[in-house]
Amino acid sequence: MPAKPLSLHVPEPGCRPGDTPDFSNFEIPRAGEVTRPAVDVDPNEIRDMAFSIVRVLNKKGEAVGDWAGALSADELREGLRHMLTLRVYDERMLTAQRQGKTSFYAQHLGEEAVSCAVAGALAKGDMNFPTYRQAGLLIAAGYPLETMMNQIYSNAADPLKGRQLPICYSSKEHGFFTVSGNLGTQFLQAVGWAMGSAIAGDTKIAAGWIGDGSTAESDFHAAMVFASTYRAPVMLNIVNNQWAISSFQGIARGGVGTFAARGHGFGIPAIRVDGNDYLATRAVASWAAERARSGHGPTLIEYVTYRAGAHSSSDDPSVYRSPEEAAAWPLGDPIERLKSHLIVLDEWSEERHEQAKAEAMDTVRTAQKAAEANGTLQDGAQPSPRDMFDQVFKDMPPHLVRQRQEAGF
Amino acid sequence: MPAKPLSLHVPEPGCRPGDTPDFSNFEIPRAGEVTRPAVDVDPNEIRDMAFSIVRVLNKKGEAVGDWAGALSADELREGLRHMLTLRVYDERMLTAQRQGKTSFYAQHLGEEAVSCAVAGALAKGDMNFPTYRQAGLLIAAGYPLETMMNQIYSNAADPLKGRQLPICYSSKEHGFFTVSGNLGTQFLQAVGWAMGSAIAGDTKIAAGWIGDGSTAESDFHAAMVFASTYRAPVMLNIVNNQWAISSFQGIARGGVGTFAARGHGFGIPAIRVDGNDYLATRAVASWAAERARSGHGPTLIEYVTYRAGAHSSSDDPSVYRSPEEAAAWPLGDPIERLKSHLIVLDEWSEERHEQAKAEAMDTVRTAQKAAEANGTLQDGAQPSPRDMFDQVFKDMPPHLVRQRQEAGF
Amino acid sequence: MARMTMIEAIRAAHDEAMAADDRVVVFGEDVGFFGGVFRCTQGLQAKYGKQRCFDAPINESGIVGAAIGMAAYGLKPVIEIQFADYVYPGFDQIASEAARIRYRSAGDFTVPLVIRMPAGGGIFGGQTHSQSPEAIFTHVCGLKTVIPSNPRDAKGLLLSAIEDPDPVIFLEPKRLYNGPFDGHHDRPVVSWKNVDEGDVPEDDPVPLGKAKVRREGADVTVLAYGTMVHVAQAACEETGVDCEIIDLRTLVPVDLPTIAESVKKTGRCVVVHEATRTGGYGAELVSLVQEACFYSLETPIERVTGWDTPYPHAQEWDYFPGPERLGAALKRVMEA
Amino acid sequence: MARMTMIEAIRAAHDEAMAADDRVVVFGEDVGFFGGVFRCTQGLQAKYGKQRCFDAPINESGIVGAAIGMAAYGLKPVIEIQFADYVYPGFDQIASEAARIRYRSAGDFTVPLVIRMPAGGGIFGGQTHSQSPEAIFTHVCGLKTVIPSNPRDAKGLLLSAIEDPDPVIFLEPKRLYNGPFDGHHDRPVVSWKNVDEGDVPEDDPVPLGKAKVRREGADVTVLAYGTMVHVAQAACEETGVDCEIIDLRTLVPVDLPTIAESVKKTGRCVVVHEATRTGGYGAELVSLVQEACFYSLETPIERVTGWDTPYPHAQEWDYFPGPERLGAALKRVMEA
Ligand SMILES: Cc1ncc(C[n+]2csc(CCOP(=O)(O)OP(=O)(O)O)c2C)c(N)n1
Ligand SMILES: Cc1ncc(C[n+]2csc(CCOP(=O)(O)OP(=O)(O)O)c2C)c(N)n1
Ligand SMILES: [Mg+2]
Ligand SMILES: [Mg+2]
Repeated sequence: MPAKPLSLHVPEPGCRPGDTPDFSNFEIPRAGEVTRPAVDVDPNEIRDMAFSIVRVLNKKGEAVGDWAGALSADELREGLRHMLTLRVYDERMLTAQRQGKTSFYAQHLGEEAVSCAVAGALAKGDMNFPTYRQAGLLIAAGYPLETMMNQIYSNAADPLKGRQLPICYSSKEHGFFTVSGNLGTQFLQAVGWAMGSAIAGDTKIAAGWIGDGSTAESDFHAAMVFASTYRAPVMLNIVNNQWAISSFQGIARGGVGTFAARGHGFGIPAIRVDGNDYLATRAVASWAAERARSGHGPTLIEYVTYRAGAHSSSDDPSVYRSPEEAAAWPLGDPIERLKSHLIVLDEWSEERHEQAKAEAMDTVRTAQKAAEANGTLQDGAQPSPRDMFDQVFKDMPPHLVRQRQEAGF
Repeated sequence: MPAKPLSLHVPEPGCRPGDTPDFSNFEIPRAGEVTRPAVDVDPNEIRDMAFSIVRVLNKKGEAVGDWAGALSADELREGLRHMLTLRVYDERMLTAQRQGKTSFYAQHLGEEAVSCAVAGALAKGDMNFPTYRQAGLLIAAGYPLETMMNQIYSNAADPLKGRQLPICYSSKEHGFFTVSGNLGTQFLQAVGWAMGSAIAGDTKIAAGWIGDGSTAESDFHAAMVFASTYRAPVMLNIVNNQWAISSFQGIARGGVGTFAARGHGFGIPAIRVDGNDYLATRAVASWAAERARSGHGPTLIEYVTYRAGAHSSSDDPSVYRSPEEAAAWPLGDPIERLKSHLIVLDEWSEERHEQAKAEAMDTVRTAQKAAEANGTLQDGAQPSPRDMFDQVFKDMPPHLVRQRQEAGF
Repeated sequence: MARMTMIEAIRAAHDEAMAADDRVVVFGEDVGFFGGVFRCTQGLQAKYGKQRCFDAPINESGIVGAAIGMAAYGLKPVIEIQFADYVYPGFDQIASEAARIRYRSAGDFTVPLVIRMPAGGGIFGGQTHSQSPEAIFTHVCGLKTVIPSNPRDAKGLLLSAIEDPDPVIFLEPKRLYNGPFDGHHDRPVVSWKNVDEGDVPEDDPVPLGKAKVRREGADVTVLAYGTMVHVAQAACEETGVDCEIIDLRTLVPVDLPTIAESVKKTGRCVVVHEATRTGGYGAELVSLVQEACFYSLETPIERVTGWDTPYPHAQEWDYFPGPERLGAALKRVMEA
Repeated sequence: MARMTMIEAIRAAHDEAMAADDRVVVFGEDVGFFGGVFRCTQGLQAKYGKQRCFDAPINESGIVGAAIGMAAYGLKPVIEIQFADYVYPGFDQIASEAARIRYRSAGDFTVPLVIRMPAGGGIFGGQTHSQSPEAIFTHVCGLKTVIPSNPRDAKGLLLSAIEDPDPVIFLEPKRLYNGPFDGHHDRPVVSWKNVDEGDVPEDDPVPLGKAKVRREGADVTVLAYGTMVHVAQAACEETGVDCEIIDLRTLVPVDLPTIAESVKKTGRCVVVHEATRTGGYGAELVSLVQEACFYSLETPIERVTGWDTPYPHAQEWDYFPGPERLGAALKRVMEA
C-alpha cells in the first residue's frame, strides 16, 4: 500500500476581509474564576493557569475574585488617566505623522491597559525592556510628554539627538531601556539585567516585553533558558494582541497550546491574563514582581488583548483582516471597562470621564505645542549633524574625527 | 522593611570528582508501565509521557508492556550486531586518533542504542540530520565502514575530499545529512526538509537530532516553532546523555521539567524513553515515524542515556565528573541489556555473543586495513590540495581560479 | 515589454519562476496573504496556493534554516527577510550552513536558495530600516551577492538568482522600489513608470557576475551599485567630470575584467556605497583595483560612503553619500 | 615578571581584573567548574565563587544578550565564546545591540563588555574550529576589535579591554595559546616558557589602538596581527628582505599613524591574514594604506591570506598563509 502523500499545513486566521468575525471558539472564563496562588507556589501546581485567563472585572463592571481588591479608587483613577492620556497621545502623534511632522508612529489602541497597569507593579529602580508598544510605561512613570514628543519629532530637544526612529524612547531614570526595533533581543537582555541585579545582591527586578509574533524569535528561547537556569528575578511579559503586522497569532503559536504554555517546558510559572482588564493585569504583574523580588525567579505572563489599530503608520490592516474584527473582540475596551468599574464603585461618572478626557487632551496639546517649538523632523530646530559622530564610542576614535572633518561638521 | 538581597542561582550537578555518584533522585518507572497511545492521540492527553520514561526491557531482560513485541529475533540480533560494531569501531578509531592517524574523534560509548535503534524506524529515502554522535545511523543503514574510516582519516579516498573534521560524515544515499559541527543548526534544517517533503506531496519524513546541552541553542526553538506551525513530518530527537562537555544537563534545562516537556508549549507530543533500551527506543521512534508519515506532524522524543566516555578525543572528563558515575548510571549498558534479552528469549548465548564480538572486530579491522591503504591524515595518499578550491560553488568563479593558480595547484 | 516599478519587476520574476518550476516556493514574514510589507510577493499566494507561498513565523534563523532544509530536499526556496537590518539572527544559518553545505559534503547536498531583502536608506527608517549589510556576505565564501539598480536588472538578476544552483543574497535598494533616486531628496519623487528605465522585457535573465557600464567616460571610473548608481549619474552630470560609471550588479563574483579595463583607461577611480566605510565592500574594490591597475592609477582611489556610525534618523541626509559628497570626491581626484 | 603561556596570561588578566573590581563577572560554555575547554578561566570559580564565574547554557546569542543586560545593569561581563566559529548565532546581539546601545540611547545606557573567543587555524580543527571572523566585526561601528600575538600583549590588552567603557571583541589566536608559531608546522613545537617573549610583567595594561613595530626595516612594511606576526618574522628572516613588521594588536580603532609612517618610509606594503581574502580586514588595510600613502607606494600592496574557501581539514597547510607564501610575496614586491 503506497503511503498517502503528505501536505503542508498552513494556519489561517478565522477571518479575512469580507468574512464575519467569529470569536465563539475563544474560551473566556468568568471573572473571578481563576484563583490567586501563593507567590511561592510550585509551578507544576498552576499549569492550568497557562490555559485559562485571569479576570477581575465582570460584565457588570464589578471586581470579583481573589485577584481583586488591591487598588484604591485613587489608584484606579490614576490608571484611567494614564490610559486616557496614552490614547490621546496616540491620536495626536498619529495625526502629526500624517501631517509630515515625523516619519513614523505606532499606536496602542485597545491595549492601553497592559503597559499602564504593569507600570504600577514595578518599583523605582526596576528596569523595563520594552518593545515599541509600551509607551504607557513612560506615561505612568511620569516621563514628561513633551520629552516623548521631542523624541517623536527628532527635534533639537530630543534626548536621543535625532538618532532613533520615533517611539524608540530611552530613559534609564524612568526604568525604560532604550528600545531597539529588533524584535526579541531585549526580552533576553531583561533576563541578563535581572541576573546582574542578582549577582550584585541588589533588590531590583527587570521586566522583559515581547509581542505574540515575536515569541517566535530565537531570543525568546534564549531568555527562557537563561531565566530558568539562573532563576533570574524577571517578569517576562508577552503582549498577545492577536496580530503581528498581517500575520495572525497562529503563525507564531502552532495549532495547539498558548503562548503562556511555553513556560512549562522550562519549569517557569505561566499565567494568562485579560490584558484589557486593568485590575487583572496589574494584579498578575504584582504577583510576578513579588515572586521575582522574593527570590522565586521568573514568571511568564501572557496578556490577552487586541491590536485595534493598524500595526503602524506604515500599515493598512484592511488588506488582511476584517474591519469589524476589533469591534467583535470579546474582551472589550480597557478604558471603557475601567471607567464602568469606577462608576459602579461610585467613584466616577460620565461627566468626570468627559472632563478627564478633556484634561488629557489639554495636557497632550500643551506638551505638543512646547515640543513643536523645539522643532519637528522637517521644520524648525534640528539636532546637529555634528552629533551624528558622537557616542559611537565613549571617546571619539581618530577615524571618526577624520570622518567628521571630511563631512565638514 | 528593606527587601532581602537577591542572589544568582547557579545549578550544580549532584556529583563532582571525589563525590560519590547518587542517582536516587532520578525517577525510573518500571518497564511496561507507560502505555502506548494511538498515533493520532491528542498531545494534551499524553502530557504525562514527557515526565515519565517509556521502558520495555525489565531487570530480568524480559520485554514487557504494550511497546514490546514488534521485533523478530533476527531483527534484535541485527540491532545487537550494529551496536557491537559501533562499539568496536569507536575503540579502533579512538586508538587511531591517539596514534596520530587522524586529528579528532568522538565516541558513542553507552549510547549506542539510540542511533542504532532509531535507524530501524526510518525508511529508505527518509533523511536524518544528525549530530557528530549518531554514527549508528550509518552503520545500521549499511554505509561501508571503510568509507566511514576514509572520512576519519581524510585520506585520498575520503568522499568528502579531506575537507571535513573527522566524524562529520555525509551520505544522502544513506539518509545521513552532512554533519555541521555547529550545534542546533541541523535540528531546524530537518524541519525544513520535512516541510519540503510535505510541500512536494512526497511521503518521506525527516529526523532531527540534538544533544541535551544543545537544546539551549536558539535553533532548537526555531525548529519547534516551524514544526508546530506547519505540522512538519519530522521526528525531533533529543539525545540526553546527561552531559555537554563539562556542563551537566541542568545548565541547559533549568531546575524543573524535562527536555521533552519543551514540546508542550508548542502542542507537540513529547515522549521520554529509556535510550539504553534498544526495544523501547526503536518502538518509540517507530511510533513517531508513523505519526509523521500519517500526517499527524512532529513528535519530540527525549532519549535518556548516559555519555559513558569522554566528550571527544580532546576531552578529559576526570577533571569535572566522578569516574564512578558511568558505572552508577541506573539504566545500564545498552549492549548488555539487549544481549540479556536475547538470551532470555533463548535466541542468543554467551558464546554467540563472544563470537559476534569477534566478528565485529574482524569486520572493523578489515575495513581499517583497507582504509589505511588509502592513506591517513599524516601518511600515505592524501586528497589533492587542488580539490580545496572545488565546490565552493558549482562552477568555479574567476577569483577562485585565480587563487588556485596563485596557490600553484 | 512592460513598464514596471522595481516592486512589480520583482513580483514578475517570482511569478515567472513559479510558473516555470514547481519547485520554486516563497515564504517569509507577511509574504503570504498580505504579499509582503513592500508588496513584492502580492498575488502569489492567490495564484500558486498556500503550499507555495506562505507566511513565516518571525524568526530569521528559522526562515533561513527551514529554507536550507527545503533546498536540500530538492526545492528552490526564495525567501524574504523583511528588512536587511533583520538578517543578523539568520547569519549563522547563512554563513555556517547555506554557504558551506556543497563544499563540506563534496556536492552530496546543495542549497539552491535565494535570500531577498530590502536594504539601504533614504526613507527615514533610522538605524533598523536603513542598513546595507552587503559586506558581511561578500566576505563569506560560498555566497553570491547581488544588488540591482533598476527594474529590468531586478527582474533579470532575480531570475538568474533563482536559476543558480547555489545560495544567492539578493539585496533590493528599497529607496529604488518605486522610482529612481539620485540623492536629491528635496526634489519631486519620480516613478519608474515615467522613465524609460522602467521598461522591463519579458524572459530576459541578466547573468550573475556581469557588471554593466552605465556611462562611458574618460576621466574617472566610478564603481557603484544599487541606489548609488543613480547618485553617481547625478554627480557626474552636476560636476561635468567625464565619469565612466560601472554598475556592478553582482558583488561576488565581481566582474573584475570590466572594472580593470575601465580603470586602466581612466587612471582614476572612486568607489561609492551607502554602508559604513570601515571594512565595507568598497575596501575590497579598492584592493582589487590597486592590485589590478596599480601602474595605471594617477591618484589615490577614493571611497565615498556612509559614515562609521549607525544610520541616524534625523540626520539621514547628512549620512547618505549623496551627489554632493560624491561630486566633491570626483573633483578631488581630478585635481589631485 | 613571570614567564607565562598565553593561556596563563589570559587567566592572569581575568584574575587581576576580578580581584580589582567586583563588577567583573565571567561566564560562557564550560568556563565555570571546568575552566573552559582551553582552560583560560581555570581557577576563577574556585577563587571568586559561582556568582562571578559560571557555566552558561549553549546559546551564543543568550550569552551575549545576557551579558548586554548585565553590562547595562552596571556589571562588567567578560564572556567566552568557545570558538570564534560559533559566534555567528550571537552576531545579532553584538552588531544590532551591544554596538549601538550607547549611540541610540545617547549615552543613557552603555555596554562595557568583553567578548573573548579563540580564533584561527593550525590545529587541524577543520572548518568549524579554525575561522578568523574579525572582518565581520571590524565593519560594525561601535565595536573595538583586538587580537594579541603574545602572552604579554594578551594580558595587557585584555586588561585594557575590560577597562574599556565599550564592547570589545577579543580574538585569541588559539595556535599561539601554548607557544609561538611561525607556520613551520613540521618543526618541533616551542613553548612560551622557553622563549623570552613569554615574559609577562605585572599590572601592565597595553593600550587599545596602538600598534607595535615588531621589527624595523627599510624594504617593505608587513601589516600583520595574531599568528601572522610570527609568520611574518619567519618569512622576513628566511627571505632576507628587510621588513618592517607591524603588529597591529588593535584592528579597530587602527593605529593609522604608525602604519602610514612606515609605508611612507619603505614604499612597499604586504598585508597578511589567515581569514578568507575577499572582504577580509586586509582589504581595509590596503584601502587605508593606498589612501594615506599613495604617492609613496612603489609597488602594489599585496594581500597574503587564507583562500576564499572554507578552512579545510586535510589541506590545512595548503590553506594556511605560511612563511613560504608570504616570502614569495615579499620577493615579488621587492622585484616589482
Ligand atoms: C528581527 C526583526 N524581524 C522583523 C522585524 C519587522 N517587524 C516589526 S514589527 C513586526 C511584527 C511584530 O509583531 P508582534 O511581536 O506581535 O508585536 P506587535 O506589533 O503586535 O505589538 C515585524 C515582523 C523586526 N522589527 N525585527
Ligand atoms: C554553536 C556551537 N557552540 C558551541 C560548540 C562547541 N561544542 C561542541 S560539542 C558541545 C557540547 C554539546 O553537548 P550536547 O548537546 O549535550 O551533545 P553531546 O556532546 O553530549 O552529544 C559544545 C559546547 C559548537 N560545536 N557549536
Ligand atoms: Mg502582536
Ligand atoms: Mg549531551
